[in-house]
Amino acid sequence: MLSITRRHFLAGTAISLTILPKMALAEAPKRGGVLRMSIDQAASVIHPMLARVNPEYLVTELLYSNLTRLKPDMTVEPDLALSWEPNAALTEWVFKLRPDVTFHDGSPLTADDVVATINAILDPKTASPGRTNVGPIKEVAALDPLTVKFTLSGAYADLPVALTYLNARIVPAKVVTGALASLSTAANGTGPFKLTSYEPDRRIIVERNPAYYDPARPHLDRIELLVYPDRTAEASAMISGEIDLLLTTTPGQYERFVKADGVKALRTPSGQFLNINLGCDQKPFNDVRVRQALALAVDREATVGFVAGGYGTPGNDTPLSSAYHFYKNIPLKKPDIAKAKQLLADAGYPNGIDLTLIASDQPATRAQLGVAVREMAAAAGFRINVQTMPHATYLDQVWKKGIFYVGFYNMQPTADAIFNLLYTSNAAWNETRWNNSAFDAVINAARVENDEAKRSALYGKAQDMMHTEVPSVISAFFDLLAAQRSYVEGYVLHPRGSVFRLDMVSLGAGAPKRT
Amino acid sequence: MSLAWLIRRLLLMAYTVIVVSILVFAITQILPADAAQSLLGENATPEALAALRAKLGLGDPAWLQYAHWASHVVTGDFGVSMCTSQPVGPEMLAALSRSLLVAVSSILLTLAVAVPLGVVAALRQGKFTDTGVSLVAYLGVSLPEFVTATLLALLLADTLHLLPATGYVSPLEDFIGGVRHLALPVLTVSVILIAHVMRMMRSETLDVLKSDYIRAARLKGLPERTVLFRHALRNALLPVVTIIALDVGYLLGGIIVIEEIFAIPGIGRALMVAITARDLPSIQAGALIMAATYVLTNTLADMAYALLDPRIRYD
Amino acid sequence: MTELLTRLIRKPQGFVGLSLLALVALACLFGPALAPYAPEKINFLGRFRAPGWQNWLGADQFGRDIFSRLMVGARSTVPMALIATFAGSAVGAIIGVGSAYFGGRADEAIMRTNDAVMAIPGLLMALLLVSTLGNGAGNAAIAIAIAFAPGMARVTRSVALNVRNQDYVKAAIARGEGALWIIFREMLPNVMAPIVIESTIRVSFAVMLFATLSFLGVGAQPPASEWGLMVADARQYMYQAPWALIAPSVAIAVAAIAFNLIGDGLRDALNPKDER
Amino acid sequence: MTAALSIRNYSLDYVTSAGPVRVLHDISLEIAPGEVLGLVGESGSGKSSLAWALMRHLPANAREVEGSLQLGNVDLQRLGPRELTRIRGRRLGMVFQDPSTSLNPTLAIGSQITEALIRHRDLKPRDADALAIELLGHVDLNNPAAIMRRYPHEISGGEKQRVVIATAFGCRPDVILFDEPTTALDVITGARILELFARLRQETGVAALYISHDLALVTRVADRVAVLKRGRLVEQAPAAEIFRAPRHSDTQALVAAVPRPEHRLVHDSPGDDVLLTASDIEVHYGNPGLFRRAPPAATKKIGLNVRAGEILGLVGESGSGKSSMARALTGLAHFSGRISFDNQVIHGARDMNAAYRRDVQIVFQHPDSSLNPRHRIDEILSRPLKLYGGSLPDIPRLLDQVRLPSSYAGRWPHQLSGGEKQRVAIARAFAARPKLVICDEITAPLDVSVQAQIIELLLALRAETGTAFVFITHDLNLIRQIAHRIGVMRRGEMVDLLPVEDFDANHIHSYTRELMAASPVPVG
Repeated sequence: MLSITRRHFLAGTAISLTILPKMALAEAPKRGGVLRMSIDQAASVIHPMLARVNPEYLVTELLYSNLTRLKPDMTVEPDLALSWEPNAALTEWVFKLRPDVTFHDGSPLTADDVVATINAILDPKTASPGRTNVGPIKEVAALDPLTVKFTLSGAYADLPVALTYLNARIVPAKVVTGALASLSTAANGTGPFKLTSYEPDRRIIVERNPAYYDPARPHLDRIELLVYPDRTAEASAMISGEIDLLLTTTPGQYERFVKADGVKALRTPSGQFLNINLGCDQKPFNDVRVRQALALAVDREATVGFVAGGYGTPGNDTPLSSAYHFYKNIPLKKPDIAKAKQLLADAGYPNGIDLTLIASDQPATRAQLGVAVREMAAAAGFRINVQTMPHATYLDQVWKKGIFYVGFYNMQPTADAIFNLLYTSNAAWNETRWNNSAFDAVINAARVENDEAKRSALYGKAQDMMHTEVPSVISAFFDLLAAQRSYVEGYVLHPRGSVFRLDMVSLGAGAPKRT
Repeated sequence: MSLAWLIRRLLLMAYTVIVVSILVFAITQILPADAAQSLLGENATPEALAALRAKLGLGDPAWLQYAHWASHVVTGDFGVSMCTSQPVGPEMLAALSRSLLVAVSSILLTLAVAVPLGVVAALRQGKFTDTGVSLVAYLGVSLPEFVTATLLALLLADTLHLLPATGYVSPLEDFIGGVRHLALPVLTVSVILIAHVMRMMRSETLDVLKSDYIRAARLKGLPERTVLFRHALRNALLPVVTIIALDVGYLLGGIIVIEEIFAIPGIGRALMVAITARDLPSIQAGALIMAATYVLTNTLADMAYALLDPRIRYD
Repeated sequence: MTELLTRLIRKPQGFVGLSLLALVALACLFGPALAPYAPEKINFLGRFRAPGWQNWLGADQFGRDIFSRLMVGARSTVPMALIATFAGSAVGAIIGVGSAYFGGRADEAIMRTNDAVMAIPGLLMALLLVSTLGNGAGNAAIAIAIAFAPGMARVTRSVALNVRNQDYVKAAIARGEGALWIIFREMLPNVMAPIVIESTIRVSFAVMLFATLSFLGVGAQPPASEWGLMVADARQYMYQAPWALIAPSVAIAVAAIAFNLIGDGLRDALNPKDER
Repeated sequence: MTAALSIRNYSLDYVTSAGPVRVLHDISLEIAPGEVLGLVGESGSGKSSLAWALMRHLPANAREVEGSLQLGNVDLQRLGPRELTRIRGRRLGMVFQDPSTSLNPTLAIGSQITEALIRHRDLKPRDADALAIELLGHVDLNNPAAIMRRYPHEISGGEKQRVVIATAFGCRPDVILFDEPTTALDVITGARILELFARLRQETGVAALYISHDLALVTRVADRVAVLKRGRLVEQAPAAEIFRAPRHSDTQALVAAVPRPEHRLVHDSPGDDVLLTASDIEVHYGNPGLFRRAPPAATKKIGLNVRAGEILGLVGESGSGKSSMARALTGLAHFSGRISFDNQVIHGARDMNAAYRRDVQIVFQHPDSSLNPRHRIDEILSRPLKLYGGSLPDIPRLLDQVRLPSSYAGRWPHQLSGGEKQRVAIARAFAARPKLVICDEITAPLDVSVQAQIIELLLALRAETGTAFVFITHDLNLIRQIAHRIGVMRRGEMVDLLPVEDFDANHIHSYTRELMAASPVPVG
């Protein structure tokens, strides 16, 4: 029943792994050297299951491995798992593990470790962010020391992609049953690097893991992660050669890097976006005409200009950007103040409407979007007051409860992941409370649909519905901006925004000698 | 310098530290969002929040939390940070050492520059150098730290490439690198301190030169040089000691902005990060350590003052 | 009062200070009227426009006119700093004079606690308070006032102590005057001069502290056109639009210098020696 | 033979915002070698300006209009800064008024002497130390070697003045200027310093210009006396003559104002009923700190009583406890013991009801600080009137009572002279129609002539209202002119309490006799 193309596509095998090294690099990368990388805030949580911000994802990626890994084109490649097989109904998956892989303390990796890790992530008491993002897993069992069987609560085509989630890193079973919390300060994973020193506020040092399963990698001897809180000063440090690679930067500094010599500015479009969430269950946004009026008042290209500094792509009120696999190219919504005014009048607000838009103070782009939308929407009769607040207070009092506030999300691995995360009725973070059963039906259908063309038609329909009903206004997707010294080789700025692959990185000619 | 005075000073120090801890505890109690929420972030499920609050004892009444915490601190255990789950004491002490590094070098640079400039301005009162020096002093005192930091970084690091723009290197590991990285932050802090101390030194010198014993020394036929260096300078320097002690408070906690721009993981920034993350143990430990350091430096300043000025006798 | 002003004008510090203050006051009072554009009007084409005939002081990353924002922003920076300082000074003065008047153990207790509170630097105290009260210009002003009070209490107490030892206070006590009359009619008028001097100088610190709080993101919130916030925002685009950073910095410096100069000028003008 | 110091037709102006003010008019004076010339004048007469002119230490706004200043053959006015350091101290010495501020507080005494000796006697440090110790012994300081290492705050005012004198004489100058060297000292210590001056002068033959406001004192010290009045030289004469036969009217006024015990000003005798009795009064300052013991009591079990209309004198040196008694009687200081007044027993300030505070008033020593600088005169006077049931129209009457024009009501205290301010303070006290007024050294800071007017005013008010006085002073001659009974206090104890007429008897306390010897009647 399965078409050949489908099987080939899903059952990723080890073959692709061997192709990669030759095709990508001209001559073998130089081994050794010390890479100095700057991160924007302290990686205060290095427990793989509890990591929340990019610096923490970076550290845990260096120290641990997942079963599968995301490639820059958002497709999956084997990591600890060599191959995987779904059953016909896509409700059971069998993963074959890579043989003779060891943890940093030398103990071997077995299926029991994978089972213990997945169970810990699914356990509500661990409160791991990954709990709702690793797919609808009902039960996981070890068939033999190198084989793991996942039983799902429903058909799900994207399990291999879901298991690339940032918290789904495999930890030793004896730690899970023993002291899971010890991972907050000590690290024992299978990753390419081992933890040498951990001063969260200042510097984190990791060194090469000699027993890594792939003898060719990592190329670097040591990586130093330094905390640089101020973007402007960090950029000056990069230009003066103090640091080799930086995690992320702002448009303002990016333009400095473009002009500076010895520095290579990195940019890649991504699915990272800011959305203005409209509480569809409360006045005035329960009326679709008000939502459409607001959507028509926003000049999307202008928001890309103002908030992303021109480094981004306009959004069409759907969470999928062109970087997504099932992206449908709907013609961009043009601002139409007259129609917006008319819609508002029809909805019963002839002389405009007063609203408070809440924007937390992290990241600063939230408030900037608020300010931009406030000016644009004013012409259409929206009198918006932008109110900012500390991030912790925002999470406590506004997030998922407020009727009008700015959200901020990284790109998800799959279209299903982003829709299920935010916009379906039973979504983990159902911010808009849109609760549109027709939309849910389309997403669920797509989830279980094998046929590529049918699946892309379903996701297309889902995007059309959001485009017209506007549960939240998504006007801009951000390109990811970073920079590196020209002698750094092998670093790819991943659109997901939280995948780094520093094990591929090496130092070419001109790199400073650092002990 | 009798034992009674030392005991009294120790009691005073203890009292100050206790008041600071109660004050900080009271303020942090009424923080709108609690630590559990800020810790778990977006993924906090209600039951996970409840579990964490119970674990951290956020539910009990304020005074019980304080008593519990105080009993630990007495044994030197400042508790564990809610964010990094690392012991807070050593973390804050390490941060304090880095802040002290900046503070002490700034004070030395300030004394070396501000004292002579202040005296020269006083001696040439009203003339060109005096107005010039005073103008620079006014400018120094009137620019917020982050403006001075930005301008200096722009000039010395980005345009002239003399100094590294930011970043902290511990002088223990790489002395030259450490010093070069400290140069800009110390320079920025010193600009503000020099302006402050120079103005004070100038007015003190003017007062001393107007005093009777200086007139007596001159009318004894002593040359102006002797009058200035043997008699005037010593007495004019005395108040500077107390001013420097008071400035230590500013140097430890007030230069958060400089620690942010020059990426110095000092105690000021550590406290700020703790406050925004509602990390109670870190806030407590940081405030306590800073208060203790502040009172210690004031006591040292008083002792130094007593050495310089025989009139002060602590019985 | 006029006689005081003439004496202030005669002094060079006083003269320069007053003229700068006049400039700042002009911005505070007639700012919005003087502003050529609406401070928050964004203009996509005008982003990072250099100073020229369209935007006298250039435009920021949103294309907003910096001169207009400076003019309107004056109102939300300087008056806030003034209110915060004088509130803090008033509270501090009352504590100081009261403590000096009652003397003995009460004085000892009040001053020791006051010194303890001073162990926490002003900026940190402000940060702690703002994180409790919530971000925003109003809360920042309250936080600064509270952070200033202990310092002022200390200064006032030392001045009040030597006023307390004056014979006219002793005469009042001897003839049986009430404590309130002594504090408010006998002591306070003679303590006012140093308080005014000290608080005028502290206004310049308040202006800078206010700007620093905005820089750290806890003071005035976007899209307010408060000077400190303008500098904080402009810092990211320092290389494309340096004028966006320089203009508000100069404005803060002018305000701070004005109050510093007037403080020093007042110290000479109100100095009892030249009272004759 | 050339004069040691000669001043010819010297005039001096001070440039003020209200234009130049002539301070010295055409002064001509000469001091022969070894001669001591006294220069007497009240405050504002210009005597200090002349001293600063001679030492070439005039303020910036001084303008020397005409005349010359000659030290031997050296024209002082043409000396450059370098030459000045060769003249000051070496040939022209100076001793200052307040010893406590003329020594550097943070430098040992020894080094402040040797630095002058090394410079002017060209000695090596070791020899300078030896000479310094010898000089200190010569000025009767015991254990001079120890004093060399001590700091100024560790020795008394008298000892400090002896150090300054030793330094001045040690450099063997031709002329020494003495600027009121005993004014800041107690009577007895002052007398000792004058004896020392006489001895040293006799031994060294140095010439001296002795400046003072106290004519009686100068006549005992100087060979010749010159009287200065508002910048003009009024009279010059040998010391003996100037007092016995003053020719110029201003000098006569000065002589008349000098208090003499034999010229009694009060002739009546007080009533018998006792107004106030104080018994074993101990005044305590400061309370025991955390670890500090309470400082010792300022007065030890003092007892005294005041009869209606009586003038009780309290005399003694500073630190004798006389002011503490005044503060105790008016509730300004904590005290143990009992005060009975108007058949009411008082143990502390709390028991002093409004009636007591009305009947017992106090006038303080320093006129500048006894009036609130921020209140006008009428507001100052209106407070007691409001408190004790007077009425506002009384203010002109009060001002007239103290012989001040009623136009002063609208003035500020800083617009009045010292004497006028003291009169307002007295008017404030009498506004309550008190039964007893305590005067705490109210004439000490005033010039002799002003002092005489204030005493005359007090006696007139007493005659008019019958109030009793407790008059506290350090000037024995003054109190013996007006008091009925005098208490002599020393280090917190009442050594004597006897009627004024018994003062010449032989059973008086040795300290009282010493006090009388230290304030003798002027020569002639």
